[in-house]
Amino acid sequence: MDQAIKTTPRIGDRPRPRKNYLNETRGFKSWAFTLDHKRIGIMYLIGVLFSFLLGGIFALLVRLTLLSPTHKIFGQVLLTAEQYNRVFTLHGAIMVFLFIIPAIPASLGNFVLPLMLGAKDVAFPRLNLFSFYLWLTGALMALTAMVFGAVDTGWTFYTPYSTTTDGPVTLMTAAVFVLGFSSIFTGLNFIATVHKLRAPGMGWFDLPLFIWGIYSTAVIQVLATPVLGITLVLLMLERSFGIGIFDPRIGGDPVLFQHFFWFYSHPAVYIMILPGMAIISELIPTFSQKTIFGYRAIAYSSVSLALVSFIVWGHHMFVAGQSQLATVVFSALTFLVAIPSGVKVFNWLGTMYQGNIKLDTPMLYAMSFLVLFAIGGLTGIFLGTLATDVHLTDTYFVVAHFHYVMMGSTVTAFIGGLHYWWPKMTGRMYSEKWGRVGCLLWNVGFNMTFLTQFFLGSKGMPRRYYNYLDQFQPLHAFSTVGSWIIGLGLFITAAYLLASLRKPADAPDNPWNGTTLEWQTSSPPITHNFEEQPVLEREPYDYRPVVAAR
Amino acid sequence: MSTTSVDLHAHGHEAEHAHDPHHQHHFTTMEQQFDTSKIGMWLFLVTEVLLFGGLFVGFGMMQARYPREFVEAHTHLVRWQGALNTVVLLISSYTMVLAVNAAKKGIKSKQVLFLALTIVCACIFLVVKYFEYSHKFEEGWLPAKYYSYKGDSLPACMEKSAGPEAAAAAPTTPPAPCTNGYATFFSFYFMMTGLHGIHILVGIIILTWVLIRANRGEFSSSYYTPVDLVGLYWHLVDMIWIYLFPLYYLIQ
Amino acid sequence: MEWLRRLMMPAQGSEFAKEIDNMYMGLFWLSVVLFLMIAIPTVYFAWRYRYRPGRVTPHNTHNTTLEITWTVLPLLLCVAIFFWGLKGWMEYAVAPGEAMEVQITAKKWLWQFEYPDGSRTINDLHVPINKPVKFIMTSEDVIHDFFVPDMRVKHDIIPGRYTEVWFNPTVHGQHVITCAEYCGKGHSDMHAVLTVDNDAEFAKFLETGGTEWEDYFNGKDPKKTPADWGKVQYETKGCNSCHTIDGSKSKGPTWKGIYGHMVELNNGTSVLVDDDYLRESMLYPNAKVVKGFEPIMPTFQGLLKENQIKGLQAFIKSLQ
Amino acid sequence: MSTQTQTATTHGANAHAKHEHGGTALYTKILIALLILTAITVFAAGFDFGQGNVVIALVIATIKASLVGLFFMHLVWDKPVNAVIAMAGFLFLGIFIMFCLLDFNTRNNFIPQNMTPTLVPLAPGTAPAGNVIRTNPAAGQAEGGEKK
Repeated sequence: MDQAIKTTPRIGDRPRPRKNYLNETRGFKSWAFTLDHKRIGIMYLIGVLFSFLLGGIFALLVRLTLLSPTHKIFGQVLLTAEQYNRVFTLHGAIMVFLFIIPAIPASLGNFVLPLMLGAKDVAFPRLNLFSFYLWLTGALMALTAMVFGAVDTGWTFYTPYSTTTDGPVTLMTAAVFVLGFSSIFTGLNFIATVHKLRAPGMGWFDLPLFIWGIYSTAVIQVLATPVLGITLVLLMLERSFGIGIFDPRIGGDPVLFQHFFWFYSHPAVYIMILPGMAIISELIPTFSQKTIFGYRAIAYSSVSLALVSFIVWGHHMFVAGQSQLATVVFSALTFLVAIPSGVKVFNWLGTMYQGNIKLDTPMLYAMSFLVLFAIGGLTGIFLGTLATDVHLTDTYFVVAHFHYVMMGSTVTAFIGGLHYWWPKMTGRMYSEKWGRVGCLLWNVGFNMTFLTQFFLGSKGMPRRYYNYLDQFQPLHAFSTVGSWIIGLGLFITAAYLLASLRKPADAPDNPWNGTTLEWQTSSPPITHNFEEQPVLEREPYDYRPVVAAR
Repeated sequence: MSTTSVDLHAHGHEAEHAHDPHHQHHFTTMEQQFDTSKIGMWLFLVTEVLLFGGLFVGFGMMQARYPREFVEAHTHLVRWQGALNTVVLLISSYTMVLAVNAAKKGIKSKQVLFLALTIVCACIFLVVKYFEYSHKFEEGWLPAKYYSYKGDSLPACMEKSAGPEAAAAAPTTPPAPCTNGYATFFSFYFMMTGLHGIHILVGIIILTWVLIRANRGEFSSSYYTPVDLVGLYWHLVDMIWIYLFPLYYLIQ
Repeated sequence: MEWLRRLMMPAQGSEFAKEIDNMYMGLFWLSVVLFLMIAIPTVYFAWRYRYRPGRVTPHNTHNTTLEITWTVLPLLLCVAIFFWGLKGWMEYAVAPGEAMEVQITAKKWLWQFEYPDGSRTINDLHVPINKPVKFIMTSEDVIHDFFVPDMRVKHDIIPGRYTEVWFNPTVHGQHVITCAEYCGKGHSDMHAVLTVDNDAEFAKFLETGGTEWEDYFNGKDPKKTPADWGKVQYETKGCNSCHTIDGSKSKGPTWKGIYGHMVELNNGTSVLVDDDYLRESMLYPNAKVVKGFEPIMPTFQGLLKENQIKGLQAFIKSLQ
Repeated sequence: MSTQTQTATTHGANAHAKHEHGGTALYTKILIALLILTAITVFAAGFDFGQGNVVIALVIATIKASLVGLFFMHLVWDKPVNAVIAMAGFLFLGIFIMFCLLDFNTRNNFIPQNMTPTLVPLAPGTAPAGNVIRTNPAAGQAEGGEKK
């Protein structure tokens, strides 16, 4: 570390300030009415982690149910078919709407984005707090719906099933509607912040790549989420009054619902993955101690992914009854997604090449991301290709594919980012040894659980199945065991992170020798982020020794 | 890449403008604050456009599905009422922009006058809407399953199926009276004009709030952000009506 | 590498399945190569350039040639894969003109198959081998999805609309049909069996008009008697457009109370209404026409299966 | 170097107020133009141009919306970023409409757009459980007719 400090000009391991954003004020009100983006970020973090826990419990239940075709655990039927349908719906809805979508932007993004920009706060602090409360309201509504029997529609709410089934579907869709607006306001806030609150000297191409990723995400949040809002309103009205747009019984078109839904929900996939990529773009240069390779290529690929994500939604509907022409067009456009994703991966590898790579926990997660995302991305080709998609769609192949992208990539990046910024957020270092154990278990468990499911899918096991043919039993059992290993890994991770909070603050201001602005303030940061307005003097990720730069 | 001198310059401004009571701490200058608010407002308007846009898409698709029913249902709307409301809203947009202009120049009396006129126009709009709606209610041109008008000319479903293959089958099928297309039209009519009406109502509320603040003399050439933003909102509401009017009242 | 294909894919039931498998395996190997191109450098770089205190890393910001290369090459690859997929898709999407048409009606949670001659089966699909079959599908409630893994075909079944899918089975024997679009409680039990028959078996299958009739003759269900089966034929084969069952007169004689009685014919003779007479009247309707009626009834030869005739006989017998 | 900081340094906080845009005269002209366009669109709707009516109405509406956007909403004079944001909204709405239409307008080629109420007599509950024998002869025949 000594040597590293000498090679970089801007490590401010100044004496720790007595007051920071955590202890400046105390009491419930000082948190409930805070306008500080860091506190709001922390509240979001607690919220999304709780949702992750809840969604994870449902996931384990789903896997446990599928352990054997008779669903019997110690002679008892664990879940009936109806309960199973509710549980996988809850797993999907909670993970998507309450966890992954807000996970990185609203929690880590909220905390880090203004710091990285050298700003005192986001553009609209009150709106920021408001979107947190919207999230909380949505979460509580979803929980209420759960208490009242939960819905069994799948997280996609496909009509006419969702307009005819029992259960508090209206309440659940209203919850998602509210969550959508929380997401919109967060995105809106970030766009305005990035446009207007950059530190002096920070041009667009001096932005850290994390910001580019979050900015692209925010663009999608603002442009796509309103359509989800109106879709859900139409669904609620269809269910309550029968307006005749989605339900064929009263003259509607169920495929139109799918268009509406995927116009949001495909871009939403990029709301989930882009922030993950954004974190990886921070981790790899920092832990390689080397400037990012192809800065502009990565920045442009984030934006182009955001834009392309709007014109490929039909690939969810190849066999769903949309026209042949639309299907072919959507397939062709879908392949466009592969290009910027590939560009990013190659650029990350280019960054690692000739680096000085320190295998700390965040970097291990970043490397896991590269491998898992490669699998997730490459299996996407099978699904984007028309002929093979016919066989693979709606099977476990799809389940495995999107878990590799959503969980293997986004959640891996999220955990990596959490470890990366943990010292900054809490002022504490966690146990590096246990960090590596957690990462190992995560990787082993994840691949056991989901690599198996590719085989299940290609063999013809449809998704959302409660009962299955006996021939699939060994693979299902293997997958279930994998899910427990994931659970164990996450449990260990949670344990050592929480344990670190009991220690006195010990984290240096810049434990990883990062170059972005958030490392220039103290750990944890003071309430207004910086003692004095930071000025960007060098481009980000510049690891040249100072002498060489001058 | 930049030099430090610019930054120092900016710092100087921060100190200089720290006095303005509306200046929030995380902005360096008032102009930065104003621009940021404006970007935020425009982004919000974009979400509004896409929110309404979803309904427009749904309307378009359903119109493609039930072309004849939709055209017939269109004739039940009263064209002059729509036209009158268009004119009223255009005028309200005009008074709104004059109010913003007055705020920018810091002329209090004009601000109050034009904001009040805008609110009056908005109220006229709602009154006309009230008469329109009550007529629809009387005739049974209601949305969705409440549609109870009996005078439609075609049994919708039958007509739709009269393709070459279905022609042979048609005589044996009892002509089921089916209001699908008509009810859907009025569902959309009420959803879209209703959502627009809600926006007008919200507009009246925030216009009143701005009017009160203007009357207190809070706005000056250095701070008139609320008037400007409410103006943007109001023009968007007008803009949406500009599309709703021909789509609903003129296609017959 | 056949074992690997077998490991990943179900049995091949058609030529189309073979094509899909080839493509799948092609993409699989391509993915393996690309995956190794990413995974090996990741691990290798982490080891080769592992942390050494004080090492100064080179300041390589970009390399335009390299970046253009790894943008353009994948793009070309993607274009190639797209067209490959398109080729298979066209085959999947366009059914040959001579294909036999089978109607599928899906419902929570069963499948009904209806053959060109009107025979119907539930959850039991029979198709002749080596002949293309086109399925015209609709649903009665929610969206279902007709998925035959062995044929590598799948298509959503949408209420209020017809969708189509086809395949040309080449492997004799039984295959699984499952529902692939979530449809509620019984979704995972919504299976059917596809039996690919040879020509003789299929002809026999059609001759008996499917398998549904068996339920009415095996006596297991008191609500399903041969007479009930006859009532179904009465309603679906068009008998009810000319014959009433309540005694009133229509274009043809009523069926009520005729069985076991003598009726007068238009040639002046009389005949006892028994099973033989009824069968004759269905197959050769103009042989003995009841007095007071025109000889307008068309022959039902070939339209009524033996079990259906039996059912109708029982039905008429029950109308006393 | 970010431009807005430079702007701030040169213009100062009240810079935006000093730009003289619009003015009552211009706004009045725009209002008159809008009213005339409204009259035209109502007038044009009186003629039957077939599909043309919709196109004409939408083109005029777009001209009116542009006038409102450009002048009443100050996009002409504003920072370009706001115009870009506004355009993005309409652009993506356009994408949404375009692809939905692409599907809807080409669907009939393959699937008969057949909306006969076969569902009505076949509503769940009318058929015995576990069996879908059609009890309504008319429906059965109708279905048979459509099939081929």
